[in-house]
Amino acid sequence: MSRYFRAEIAENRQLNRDYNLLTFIPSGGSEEPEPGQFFMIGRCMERTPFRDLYDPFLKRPFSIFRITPVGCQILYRIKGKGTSALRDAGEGTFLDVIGPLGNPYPMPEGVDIPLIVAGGIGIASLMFLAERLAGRAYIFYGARTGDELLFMDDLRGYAKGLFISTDDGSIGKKGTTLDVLNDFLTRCSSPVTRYLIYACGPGQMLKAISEISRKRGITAYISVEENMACGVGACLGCAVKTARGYKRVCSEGPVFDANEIVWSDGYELSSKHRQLKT
Amino acid sequence: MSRYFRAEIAENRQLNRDYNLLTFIPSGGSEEPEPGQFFMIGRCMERTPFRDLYDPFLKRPFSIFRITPVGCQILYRIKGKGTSALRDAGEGTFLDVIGPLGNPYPMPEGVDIPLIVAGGIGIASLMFLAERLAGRAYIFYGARTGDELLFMDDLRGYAKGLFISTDDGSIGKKGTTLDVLNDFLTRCSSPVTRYLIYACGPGQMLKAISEISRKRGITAYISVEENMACGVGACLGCAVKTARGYKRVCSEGPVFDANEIVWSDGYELSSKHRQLKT
Amino acid sequence: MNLAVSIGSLKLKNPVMTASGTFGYGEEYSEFVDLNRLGAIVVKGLSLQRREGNPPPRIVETPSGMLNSVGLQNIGIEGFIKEKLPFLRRFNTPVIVNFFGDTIDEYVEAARSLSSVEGIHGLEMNISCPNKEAGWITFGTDPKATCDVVSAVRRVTGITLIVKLSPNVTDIALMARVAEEAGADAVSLINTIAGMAIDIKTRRPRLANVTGGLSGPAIKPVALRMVWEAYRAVRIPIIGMGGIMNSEDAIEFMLAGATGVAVGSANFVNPTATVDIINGIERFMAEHNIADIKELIGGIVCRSQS
Amino acid sequence: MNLAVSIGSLKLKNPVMTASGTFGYGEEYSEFVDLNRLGAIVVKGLSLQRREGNPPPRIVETPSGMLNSVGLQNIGIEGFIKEKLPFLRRFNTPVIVNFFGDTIDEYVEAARSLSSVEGIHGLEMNISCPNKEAGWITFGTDPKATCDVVSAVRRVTGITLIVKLSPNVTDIALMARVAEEAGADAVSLINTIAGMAIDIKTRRPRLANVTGGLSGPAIKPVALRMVWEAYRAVRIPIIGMGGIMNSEDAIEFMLAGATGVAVGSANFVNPTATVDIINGIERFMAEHNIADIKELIGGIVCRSQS
Ligand SMILES: Cc1cc2nc3c(=O)[nH]c(=O)nc-3n(C[C@H](O)[C@H](O)[C@H](O)COP(=O)(O)OP(=O)(O)OC[C@H]3O[C@@H](n4cnc5c(N)ncnc54)[C@H](O)[C@@H]3O)c2cc1C
Ligand SMILES: Cc1cc2nc3c(=O)[nH]c(=O)nc-3n(C[C@H](O)[C@H](O)[C@H](O)COP(=O)(O)OP(=O)(O)OC[C@H]3O[C@@H](n4cnc5c(N)ncnc54)[C@H](O)[C@@H]3O)c2cc1C
Ligand SMILES: Cc1cc2nc3c(=O)[nH]c(=O)nc-3n(C[C@H](O)[C@H](O)[C@H](O)COP(=O)(O)O)c2cc1C
Ligand SMILES: Cc1cc2nc3c(=O)[nH]c(=O)nc-3n(C[C@H](O)[C@H](O)[C@H](O)COP(=O)(O)O)c2cc1C
Ligand code: FES
Ligand code: FES
Repeated sequence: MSRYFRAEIAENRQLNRDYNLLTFIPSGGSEEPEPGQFFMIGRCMERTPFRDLYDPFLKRPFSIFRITPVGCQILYRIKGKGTSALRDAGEGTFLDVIGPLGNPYPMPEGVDIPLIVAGGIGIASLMFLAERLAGRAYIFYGARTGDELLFMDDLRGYAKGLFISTDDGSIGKKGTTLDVLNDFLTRCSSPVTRYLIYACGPGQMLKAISEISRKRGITAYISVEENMACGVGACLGCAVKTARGYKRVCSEGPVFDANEIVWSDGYELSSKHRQLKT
Repeated sequence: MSRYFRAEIAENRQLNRDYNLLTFIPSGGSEEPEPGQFFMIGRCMERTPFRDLYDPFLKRPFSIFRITPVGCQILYRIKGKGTSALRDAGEGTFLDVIGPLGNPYPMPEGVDIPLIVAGGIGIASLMFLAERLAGRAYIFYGARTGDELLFMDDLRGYAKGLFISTDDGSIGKKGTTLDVLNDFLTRCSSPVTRYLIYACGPGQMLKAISEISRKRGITAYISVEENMACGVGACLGCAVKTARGYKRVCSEGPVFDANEIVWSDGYELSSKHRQLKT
Repeated sequence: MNLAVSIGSLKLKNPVMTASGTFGYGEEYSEFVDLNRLGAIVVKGLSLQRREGNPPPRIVETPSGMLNSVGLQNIGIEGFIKEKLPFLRRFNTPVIVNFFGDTIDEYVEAARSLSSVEGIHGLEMNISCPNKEAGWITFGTDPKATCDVVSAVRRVTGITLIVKLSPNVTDIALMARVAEEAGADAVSLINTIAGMAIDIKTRRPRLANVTGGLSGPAIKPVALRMVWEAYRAVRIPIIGMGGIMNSEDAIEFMLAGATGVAVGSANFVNPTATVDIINGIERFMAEHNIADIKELIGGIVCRSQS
Repeated sequence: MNLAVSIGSLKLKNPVMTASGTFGYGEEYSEFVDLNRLGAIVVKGLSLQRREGNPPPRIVETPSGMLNSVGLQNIGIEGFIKEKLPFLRRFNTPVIVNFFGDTIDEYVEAARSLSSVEGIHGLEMNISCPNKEAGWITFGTDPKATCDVVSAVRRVTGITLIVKLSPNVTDIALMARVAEEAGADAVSLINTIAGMAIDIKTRRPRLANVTGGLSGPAIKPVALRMVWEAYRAVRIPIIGMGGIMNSEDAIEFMLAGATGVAVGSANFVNPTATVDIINGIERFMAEHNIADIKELIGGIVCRSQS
């Protein structure tokens, strides 16, 4: 069972303006992915319409969203040219896939009470975990507006408690998942309860999570993103700064303990690059 | 009525392993193409699946094959990555098209007896002419094997006389269109008959046509091919050597008097490029 | 909203011009583009005598780009002035003539004969075409030779003089500085990068000239880097080009330090690329309330935020 | 059918190797590729001390290519020998160590400490990485500096020494000749071409390091031209690379004069690219009844047929 395989698109369903749910069938099977792992997905270059076309060039990383009887699913947001091209790939189109890659979310121990915190597309990496932890986890899920909230019924089914929020208040509480999470932690904390946070979402949210984690002394696992070339640890392109130096998101991550990450705006430019003019 | 327009694919039918017939509908109409003219066709870059994808980069030149009530037709052979990608463009896909471009085949005068000579995909540029000259022209059409011969019924309908040949003899006379043409000219020439040749096909065939034209003193119009970038005379990339210096296939051509062309294998390398080694 | 920029003594209504050799003599695209909308029209490179150019094939497509070995075919300065210029005079868009020679004298000759012609508003010296004999390429790749030829031309022309730099050099900043010191009013970059392709079936080069010039989106990252390096080295305006396909690309070049941008191979793929880019820049400025396009020039943020 | 080629004293079972920095230390791809099938394994560039490398973002995609500013992050020579080499010793494929330094002494130091280690069969000197300080780049772009550093390293090592050339130079043929005269057993080219990209919304460079190295199919025409130029300038073998994605590309480089080829960014897009290319070359040789792959080297037909 190779981690590099050809897959056929079984379904590529548009969920709303920005999100698609893609189901692919690995020809010859693939390893069982664990929650938090990801695939590098690109067009099959041995067949038209993509034969020997090199733009877009690199594969794209996508988290395992869920496993269905049909195949593996990824939930993806249409962002740039790669995901735009992917959106237009119809049923039966072949993809070349590497994976599952990276480290899964560490499973909670018996005493832990898992808190799943998803911001926007962050749900793509956490749905599979929510399913695993069905009945055990409190789920905090937020988006900009209500119609960006997806799979609410499934989440309701999995969650011990479901806390929804939207920036515009169209559904759930008006505000961010962080507000809701903080309320919850303030209300429901006690010396005996041991929470464990799993979070995925925008960088700013993850940064805030790591502060919450530090302030409240709650362990938090976050899935971080960086541009990737190889996905297998070879190119050193996906470096993220941690307390122990640069780590590869694709290999040491994508899941990290929030406290390991050294946050920066990612633009610590070497002085030589300060501009001479202006 | 602009010569640069968006067009929608109405049909993209596979005729055999190597040939497709594509019908496109110019949005907002287009100028009426004349036999021998061509279009520069590329993917519409303002819309997915091709938004901002630059490989393949250039547009491709294709002769007008025919006009139907639905739209303009081109007959194309799957050659490399551009035509491969085009083959996979489905109904409703948008194309960006420049044209009609270049000079049409000069129409015969009353006394002329037109001889249409098509080798292989050469028929793509001559079918429209055959239709125009219905009932007047003798048509010589050849291919490597029988199943590469297309639109025989239509040709039979248009031709005053139809002469078919295949390299393997599977259909029609065994041999090349040139053999058949030479037979014909030898048999059916007289001081009074004035023939006029229209030819399109492989370079070697066109070269032979120009010899026939010179030897027998018959005017021959041939449609030649060169790699093109702009198609409109701006880049000077499509130069072909003629008695009057380099001419642009897209602007002074693609139809030339066979005697104008100075034939070479297209590799007159400047001495500076002779290799030092070996 | 002000899109006007200045290159030497030329006032352009917007920074978008055509890249020499990709827009013919203007006429070829006048059917698709309202030439009055362009910042400037830069015509195909001219020499004193007309040139035949290289044998075909002259064009080969490459991934996200193309190679050309047209070899500076042109109708000659006289032919241009007689046959092409009258048409261009009908538009109120500055005409910049790209020219070249095989010797300093030819450059000087050419510059002289172009400088006082009604309807020619600026000159662009091509010292960088990779399609010519080795002895020639040194103009654009040897600082001394560049200095000599630019100084000589500067002496005989008073109109705006743009020096077009070759990317096939070790230090583009140095070459830009040399051009500036030799009296150029502006530098334009980049010209095509020398490249080649081989047909493995015939074992022959895909271009009869064996090597050609690479252009298109493939070279954009290199062009952008060179513009940024040149911007930090000189005070004269820079005209940036190399793979500009849309307004985002054009803005990228301006942020890197370009005062003007030239659209080249994009014209082949989209004959209305130039006006599409002008419209796109206007939209961008409106969205981001940028009153004056000059705010963009060199606007890249390279200072550490931490 | 013979695919074997020689680079210096190294006998390779086939000409296909990995490009430094794109195949990690071999281990990363051993799950996808039978390392025994490779002509040689070239590992990520090493320095005496481990390096942290540049801040993220380090990777940005470009049309038909990519920019990287990894900045030579590596675990150091000692770390490599301890942690990575034992694994590589298990395969009967030559291991070529790519290395670099900031000073001639560091280069010499490094070469010395790598030359007599069991399991290290060859050295590739990277004098051409565009991601380092200006003072450093001159090694690969200044003939004198190249001559000095290569000569110094040559003096201390007896094993096969490959000098990896920078494409960011005016005259690649000259640099190849300099490396040859300084005692290199072979030259490899090209390294990445310096480039950059800007995010017009944030106005920030897309790479934290601002500039990075361009690789992939976008640069193939330039790489092929440089290999051809180098081939006509030197007698030592050339290892060609730059945008090789499939066996056709690899054969193109050999026809241009390459004795060996290295597969770089292609590994990212297709983890089995190296073996796919070896298989493709075998198919090609069979189809065209080529008994010995050496027939392909420099086999481009540039003579006039008329
Ligand atoms: C481990 C991991 C898991 C991910 N899982 C998902 C998922 O399940 N669903 C989903 O919608 N998105 C996910 N992403 C983000 C997704 O990879 C990017 O949105 C996508 O690559 C954008 O490609 P594009 O061509 O549309 O955008 P473009 O902006 O055109 O891409 C240009 C280049 O930048 C890279 N890039 C752009 N944005 C990102 C990003 N946020 N992270 C990494 N690389 C990026 C692309 O891969 C490409 O190389 C994940 C990212 C990582 C690192
Ligand atoms: C005026 C004219 C009319 C034509 N009409 C037709 C037609 O009606 N039907 C048809 O099937 N073909 C026609 N051709 C040939 C057609 O343009 C090429 O087969 C096509 O461009 C190949 O593209 P590709 O990407 O599939 O092949 P590739 O080999 O991948 O193309 C690579 C590059 O070479 C160019 N190229 C390759 N072969 C040719 C060629 N023979 N002529 C010109 N450029 C070429 C391509 O345009 C592209 O720029 C015509 C050519 C010309 C010049
Ligand atoms: C077909 C063609 C012909 C060119 N002719 C010239 C020329 O005559 N003089 C010149 O200075 N540059 C010439 N160039 C270079 C362009 O002006 C431009 O510098 C280069 O193509 C990079 O821009 P682009 O990537 O947008 O095409 C030519 C380019 C092409 C593609
Ligand atoms: C991510 C990355 C890291 C690289 N690291 C090195 C390196 O450490 N040393 C080196 O000499 N070249 C390095 N290179 C250059 C490659 O070895 C190769 O020369 C270049 O990428 C061109 O080949 P390609 O287009 O096939 O990738 C690196 C390239 C990439 C893309
Ligand atoms: S993506 Fe290459 S090391 Fe992580
Ligand atoms: S294709 Fe550009 S001039 Fe003919």
